[in-house]
Amino acid sequence: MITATATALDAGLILANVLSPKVLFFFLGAIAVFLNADLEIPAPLPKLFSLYLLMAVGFRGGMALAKDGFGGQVIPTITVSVLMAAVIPLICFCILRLRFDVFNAAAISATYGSISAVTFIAAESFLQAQNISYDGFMVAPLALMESPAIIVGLVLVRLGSRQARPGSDGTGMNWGKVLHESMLNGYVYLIAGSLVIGFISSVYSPAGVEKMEPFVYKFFYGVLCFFLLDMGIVAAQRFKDLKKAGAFLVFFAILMPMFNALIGGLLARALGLGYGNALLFIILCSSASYIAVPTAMRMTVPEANPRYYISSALGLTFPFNHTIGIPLYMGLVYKLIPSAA
Amino acid sequence: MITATATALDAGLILANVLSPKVLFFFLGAIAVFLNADLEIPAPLPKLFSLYLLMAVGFRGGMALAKDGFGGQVIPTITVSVLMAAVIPLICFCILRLRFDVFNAAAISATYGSISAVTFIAAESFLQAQNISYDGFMVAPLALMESPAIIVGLVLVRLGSRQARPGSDGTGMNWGKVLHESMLNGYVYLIAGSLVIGFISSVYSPAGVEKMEPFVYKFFYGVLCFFLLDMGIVAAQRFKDLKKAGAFLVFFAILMPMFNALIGGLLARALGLGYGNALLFIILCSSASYIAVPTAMRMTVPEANPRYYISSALGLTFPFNHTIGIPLYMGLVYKLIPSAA
Amino acid sequence: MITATATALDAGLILANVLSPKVLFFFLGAIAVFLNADLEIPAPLPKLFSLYLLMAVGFRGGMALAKDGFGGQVIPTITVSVLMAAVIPLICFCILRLRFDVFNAAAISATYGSISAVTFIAAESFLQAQNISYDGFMVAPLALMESPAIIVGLVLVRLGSRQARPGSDGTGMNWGKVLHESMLNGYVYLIAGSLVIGFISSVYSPAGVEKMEPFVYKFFYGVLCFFLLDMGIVAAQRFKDLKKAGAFLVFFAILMPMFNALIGGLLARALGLGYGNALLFIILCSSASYIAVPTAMRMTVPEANPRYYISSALGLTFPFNHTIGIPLYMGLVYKLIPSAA
Amino acid sequence: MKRLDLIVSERELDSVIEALDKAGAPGYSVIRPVTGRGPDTYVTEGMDFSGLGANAHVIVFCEIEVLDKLRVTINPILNYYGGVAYVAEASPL
Amino acid sequence: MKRLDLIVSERELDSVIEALDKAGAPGYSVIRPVTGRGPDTYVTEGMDFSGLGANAHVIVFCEIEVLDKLRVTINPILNYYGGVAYVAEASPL
Amino acid sequence: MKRLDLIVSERELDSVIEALDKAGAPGYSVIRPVTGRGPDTYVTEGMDFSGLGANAHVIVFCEIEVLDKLRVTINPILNYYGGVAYVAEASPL
Ligand SMILES: Nc1ncnc2c1ncn2[C@@H]1O[C@H](COP(=O)(O)O)[C@@H](O)[C@H]1O
Ligand SMILES: Nc1ncnc2c1ncn2[C@@H]1O[C@H](COP(=O)(O)O)[C@@H](O)[C@H]1O
Ligand SMILES: Nc1ncnc2c1ncn2[C@@H]1O[C@H](COP(=O)(O)O)[C@@H](O)[C@H]1O
Ligand code: NA
Ligand code: NA
Ligand code: NA
Repeated sequence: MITATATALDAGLILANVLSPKVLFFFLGAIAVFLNADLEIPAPLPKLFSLYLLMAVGFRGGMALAKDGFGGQVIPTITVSVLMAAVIPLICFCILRLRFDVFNAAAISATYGSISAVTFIAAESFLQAQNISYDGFMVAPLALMESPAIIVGLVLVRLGSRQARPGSDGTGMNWGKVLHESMLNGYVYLIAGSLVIGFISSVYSPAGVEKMEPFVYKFFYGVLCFFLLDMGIVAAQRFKDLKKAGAFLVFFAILMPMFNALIGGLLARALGLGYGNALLFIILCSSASYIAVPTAMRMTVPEANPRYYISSALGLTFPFNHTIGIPLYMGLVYKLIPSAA
Repeated sequence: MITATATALDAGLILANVLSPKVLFFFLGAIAVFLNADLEIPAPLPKLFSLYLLMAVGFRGGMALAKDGFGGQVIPTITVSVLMAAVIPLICFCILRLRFDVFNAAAISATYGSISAVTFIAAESFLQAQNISYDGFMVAPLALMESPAIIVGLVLVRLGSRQARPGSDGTGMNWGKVLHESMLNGYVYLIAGSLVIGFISSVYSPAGVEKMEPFVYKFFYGVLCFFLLDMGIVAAQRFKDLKKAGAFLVFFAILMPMFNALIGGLLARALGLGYGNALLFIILCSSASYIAVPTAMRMTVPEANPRYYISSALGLTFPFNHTIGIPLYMGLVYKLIPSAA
Repeated sequence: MITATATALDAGLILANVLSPKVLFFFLGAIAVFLNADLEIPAPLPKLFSLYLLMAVGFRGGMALAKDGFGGQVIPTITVSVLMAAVIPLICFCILRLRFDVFNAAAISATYGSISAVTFIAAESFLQAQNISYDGFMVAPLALMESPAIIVGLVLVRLGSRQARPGSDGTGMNWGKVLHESMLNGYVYLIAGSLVIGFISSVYSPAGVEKMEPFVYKFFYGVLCFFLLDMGIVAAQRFKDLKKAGAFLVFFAILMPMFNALIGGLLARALGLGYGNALLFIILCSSASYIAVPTAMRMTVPEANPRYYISSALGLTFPFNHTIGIPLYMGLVYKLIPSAA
Repeated sequence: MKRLDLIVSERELDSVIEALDKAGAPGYSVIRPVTGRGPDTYVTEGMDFSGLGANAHVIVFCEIEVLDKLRVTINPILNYYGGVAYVAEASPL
Repeated sequence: MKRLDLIVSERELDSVIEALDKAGAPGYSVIRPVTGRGPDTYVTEGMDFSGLGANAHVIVFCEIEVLDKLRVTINPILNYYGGVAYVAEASPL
Repeated sequence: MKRLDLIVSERELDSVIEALDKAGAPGYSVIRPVTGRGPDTYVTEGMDFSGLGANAHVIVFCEIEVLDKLRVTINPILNYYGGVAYVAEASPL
C-alpha cells in the first residue's frame, strides 16, 4: 500500500534525501565497516555529539514553543503522541509473540513504541531542505514518549511471564527503579531540560538566547553529519549481528515502521496537522529508540537478548528511516494531508 | 550592608541572570545530581570545554588589549589585582584559623585569593546581555593572580607549622617545584599564551585574527552552557560533600566572597573603573580558584583535606557567584561607582 | 639555491606566517614542552580535531571540484602528484642508505613520499591570508599519495633485504594486508569519502551543502589552531627524540623537503599551475606523512625504528614547513612561476 | 591480602560499589570504559553514545573476610546481569 | 583458573582477539588506550591523532588448556611486533 | 617474575615513572584515568576539567630485585601522597 505510492515524486524525494551530506556520511560510515576500513570514532566522542544534538534540538524546540504558544494543535498532538507510545508496543507485541518469547517480544515492542531523536532531527533537516515549515512543539514528544513505551513493555513482561522471575528476589524488577530509569535517563532528562531552558530563556533572557543561536543553529548540521558517520559504523556492525537473528526480525524491522507510519499519517490527518508537522508525527510513530529504552530493558529485562532489540532498531529501522523512510513518508503525507492544511 | 542593596533593581538583575541559558544549564546539571538522573559528561569532554574557554577568553583579551593599548587604568588595575591575590589570602587565613589547622586554613585561603576563570567569563556574558562595555585587559589578571595566591598560601604554611613537616625529606615542599607548578600550570599557561597570541596576531596578522573570530565568538556561549551543565553536576556533588564540612565553612564560602566583593568595589572606585570593568574587578576578588590553586595545594600541602578547599570553592562560592553574586555585585557597582565613570 | 631566495620579500612572508595565530599556537605547544608546563590535550581530543579537519578539507575540496570541474590542469596535476609520491621515496632511499639500513631507509623514504594533510591545510590558510586563489582539486592528492609511497617503500624493503625476513612466516609482510592498510587507512578513507560527498551533494543537494558550510568554514581555523597547539606538544617531544638520532637525519629532515620543494616548483611551472596551486603542489612534494605511512610501516616493517621515521617527519619537517617552509616556498613560487599564470 | 578483579557493565557499577562499601572494602579502583566478550555478551565502545555504556573493571585489594561478604552480595548481580569476578593473592610492596 | 594479561599495540589487537577466539577463550576484556615503555618502545598518547594509537591491555580468565593454544599463536605476534604476556593464578569469587 | 600494581594520583605519575626507570624496571604500562576510593580520598572523573586529574594504574612486570629498589623510592611517595602498591606472582606466557 505504502509501497504503491513510490511514484516519480517519491523517487525524486528519495534521491534528494539519499544524496544529502547527512545520509552520505551515514553511508560512508557503513561502507567503512563492510570494506573493513580502519575508521573509528572513539568514546566519548559519539557521546559528545549526541549530548550536543539533544541539547540543541531541545533548546530550539523550547524557543519555538515560546514563540508559538501552546494553542491549537499543541496539546492534542502531544497527547496522541504519548498514547501512541503506549499503543504501538501492544500491536508489536502481538506480532512478535509469533516468534519470540515474552521477554524478547516485550523488549522489542518497547523499543518500537519509543522514538529515535536523531531520525527526528534528520527529518527536520529534510523539511528545511524542502522548505516545508513545521512547529517547535513537535520536539516535546521526544522527551515524553520514552516512559510510556518502557512501562508498557514491563507490564507485558509481568503479565506474560507466569513463573517467578529469577531476579524477583531484589536484584530484579523494581518499579521505582524502572520509573526512575525511564524518566531520569540522562538523555531524556537533557532534552526535556533543554526544552524548558529554551522556553524560559526565550521569555526572560532574549540576549542570552541570541548568543546561543550560532551554537544551536550554525553548527548543528555538521555535528549531525559527524554523528551519522558514527551511526553508519554502528548500524553496519549491528546489521551483521542482525543476520543471525533471522528473517522474521529483518522483515519486522522494515515493515513495522512502515505500518506505524501509516497509522501515524492517518492520525496526523485526523489531528489536522500541516505537511511538516505530519511528517514529524509520522517519524515519532515509525522510529525506534536506541537510547532510553534499550538501557531500561537491559536493566529490567536481562532475560531479553540485546542483540534483538538493539540490532533491529539500529541495524535496520534506523538506516531504513534515514534513507528511504523519510522521503517515503513525505510522499505519504502529500497523499493523506489536504493541501490547504 | 551588601544585602541591604538587594532592592528592586537587584531583584531584576538577579532574575535576568538566573533565567539566562548559562545559569539554567548550571541548574540543570545540579538538579540532575539531586534527582539522581543518569546524566554524565565523561572525561575528557569537560577538559575540552575548559581548554576551549580559556583559549578563547585569552585570545579575545589579547585582541582587545591590542586595540585599546596599555594606557590609562591598565597597569594600575593589573597591579592592584595581583596585590589582592596576595592580600585576600592573609585576611582569609586569620578568619579560617578560628576553626581550621594551619594546613587547611592556608590551602583554603590560597583558593580564595585566586580567581575562577569561568565566573569571570559568566560575568562578561552578563555585561554583554546588559549592554555594558568593559575592557579586554581585565583578562590579564586571570593569568596573573594564581601564582601570588599560591605563594602566600605556602608562606603561611611554612610560618604556621612549627614542627618539621613529614615531607621535608625531599618528597615535600620544594620551592622550585612550587613556583613551576604555580606559573606553568597548564591552564594558567594556556590563558597567558592565548592572550599573547591574540595580541601579537592582532598586530601582525589581521587576516588570521579574522578567521579566528567565528571560533572565539559565535561558538563561545554555547560551549559555556555545556561546561556549566557539567559544573552544575560537579558543584552539586561537592555541595553534598560540603555538608560534612560543617556550618563554619558554609558561611565562609558565601560571606567571604561578598566581603571580598565589597573591598573590590571600593578599590574599583578608587581606580576610577567604569561599570563593566568594576564588575569584572569585583569578580576577580570574590571568586575562588578551582584550577591552578587546588592542583598546587594537592602537591605541596597534602596535609590539607581537598574536601575543604575544593568543595567550598566549587560547591558554594561558584554557584553563589554565578546565580546571585554577579547581579548583586552589579547592584553594588551601581551604588559605588559614579555614573559618569 | 633556495636559501638565496630569502630576500626581503621572503622575510616579510615568513614574518606574516610565523606571527599568524596558527603558527603561534604551534609554538605555544612546543614551548610548553621545553618549559615543562603541565599542558596536555588528552586522547581522544586530538583525534576529534584531526577527524574534523580531514572531513572538512575533503568536503571543501569536493565542493570546489563540483564547481570547477575536471578540465584543464586537474588530471595532469593529480597524475604528476601520484608519480611524485613514488619517485620521491626512490631519491630519498639512495640518500638514506648512506647511513641507514634497508629497513629504516625504506620506511623514512615512504614517509617523505607521502604528504601531511595539516601542512597542506596550513598552506591553504596562508594563501587565503595572502588573498591568493587556488583550486579545490588540489585536495585530491591528499587521498591519493599515501598508497604509492607505501608500496614503493615496501618494494624497496623486499629488494633490499636479501636474507629471509623474520616475519615472512605469516605474521610478516602480506601484500593484501599492506594494500588494504594503505588504501583503507581510516584517515585516507575519510578524506577521500568527504571529497566524494562534497562533490555529490554539491550537485544534488545544494540545501544540504548550504547547511554544512558554517561547520566546514567558520569553525575551521579555530580547530586548526587547537590541533596545532597539540602538534606543537607532540613535535617538541619528538624533537627531543630526534637529537638521539644524530645529525644526518636532522639535516635530511630539513634539506630533503627543500629539495623536494624545488622539484615540485619546477614541475608546477611545467604543469602551468598558478601561484596558489603551485604552492600547494610544492607542499605535497615537500611534506612528510605522519598518518597513514607510519601506521603501515609499523605493521609491515617492524624492523625499522619508528623513532626515525616518525620523529624526523613530526619533530623537524613538520615544524620547518609550518614556520619557514610555507613562506619560503611562496617566495620560490614567485621566482619560478610566470606572473601571468 | 587478596586482590579481587570484577568486570561488570557500567550500568551495574553503582550497585557493585555499594556492595563494596557495605562489605567494608578499604578502597577500590575503577577503570572504564572496558570492552570485551563473555559467554553471553559482546561489548564494544560502539554503544557509548546511547548511554548503554560498556563495561567497567573494578580492582579491590582487601582482606579475605571482605571477600566472604562480597560473595553473598556480588555473585547474584553477576549471575543476573553477567560479568566476572576473580580472586588472586597480593601482598603490599 | 588462570589469568592472562596481554599488553600489545592497538594495531595488533584484532589479531590477538582472533587468536583468543580460536583458542576457545571463554571471554576477554580490553582496556585502552594504555601507554607505557618496553625494552624497545616508548608509547604515549601523543600519537593518538595519527591512527598509530597506543597499547591495549587484554585480560583473559581461562583454563590452562587455552593458554597452551595461545602460546603458539600469540607469542610469535609478541616477538615480531613487541608486547608482553604474563600468566597468574586466579580463582572465581 | 613479579607483577607490581600501583595506583597513584595522575599528579604523582611522573615521579613514579622516574622511580621505575631508576630502579631498572624493564618496562611498565599506564592506564588512566582511574577513579576510586581509598582510606583517605574519593577520586571521581569530575575534577578532570581542573587539571587535578584522577588516578593512574601502573602495571610493572619485573624481577624481584627491582621491587627491592622500588620499595625505597615509591613507598615514601605513597605514604605522603596516598595510593596503593601490591605485588603478585606472574610468569611469562
Ligand atoms: N573469561 C573472561 N575473561 C576476561 N573477561 C571476561 C571473561 N568473561 C567475561 N568477561 C568480561 O565480562 C563482560 C560480561 O561478561 P558476560 O556477561 O559474562 O558475557 C564481558 O563483556 C567481558 O568484558
Ligand atoms: N615489563 C613490563 N611491564 C609492564 N608493561 C610492559 C613491560 N614491558 C613492556 N610493557 C608494555 O608493552 C608495550 C610494548 O612493549 P615492547 O614492544 O616490548 O617494548 C610497552 O609499551 C608497555 O606498555
Ligand atoms: N584497597 C584498595 N583497592 C584498590 N584500590 C585502592 C585501594 N585503596 C586505595 N585505592 C586506590 O588508590 C587511590 C588513592 O588511595 P588513598 O590515597 O590511599 O586514599 C584511591 O583513589 C583508589 O583508586
Ligand atoms: Na516509535
Ligand atoms: Na579571589
Ligand atoms: Na611528500
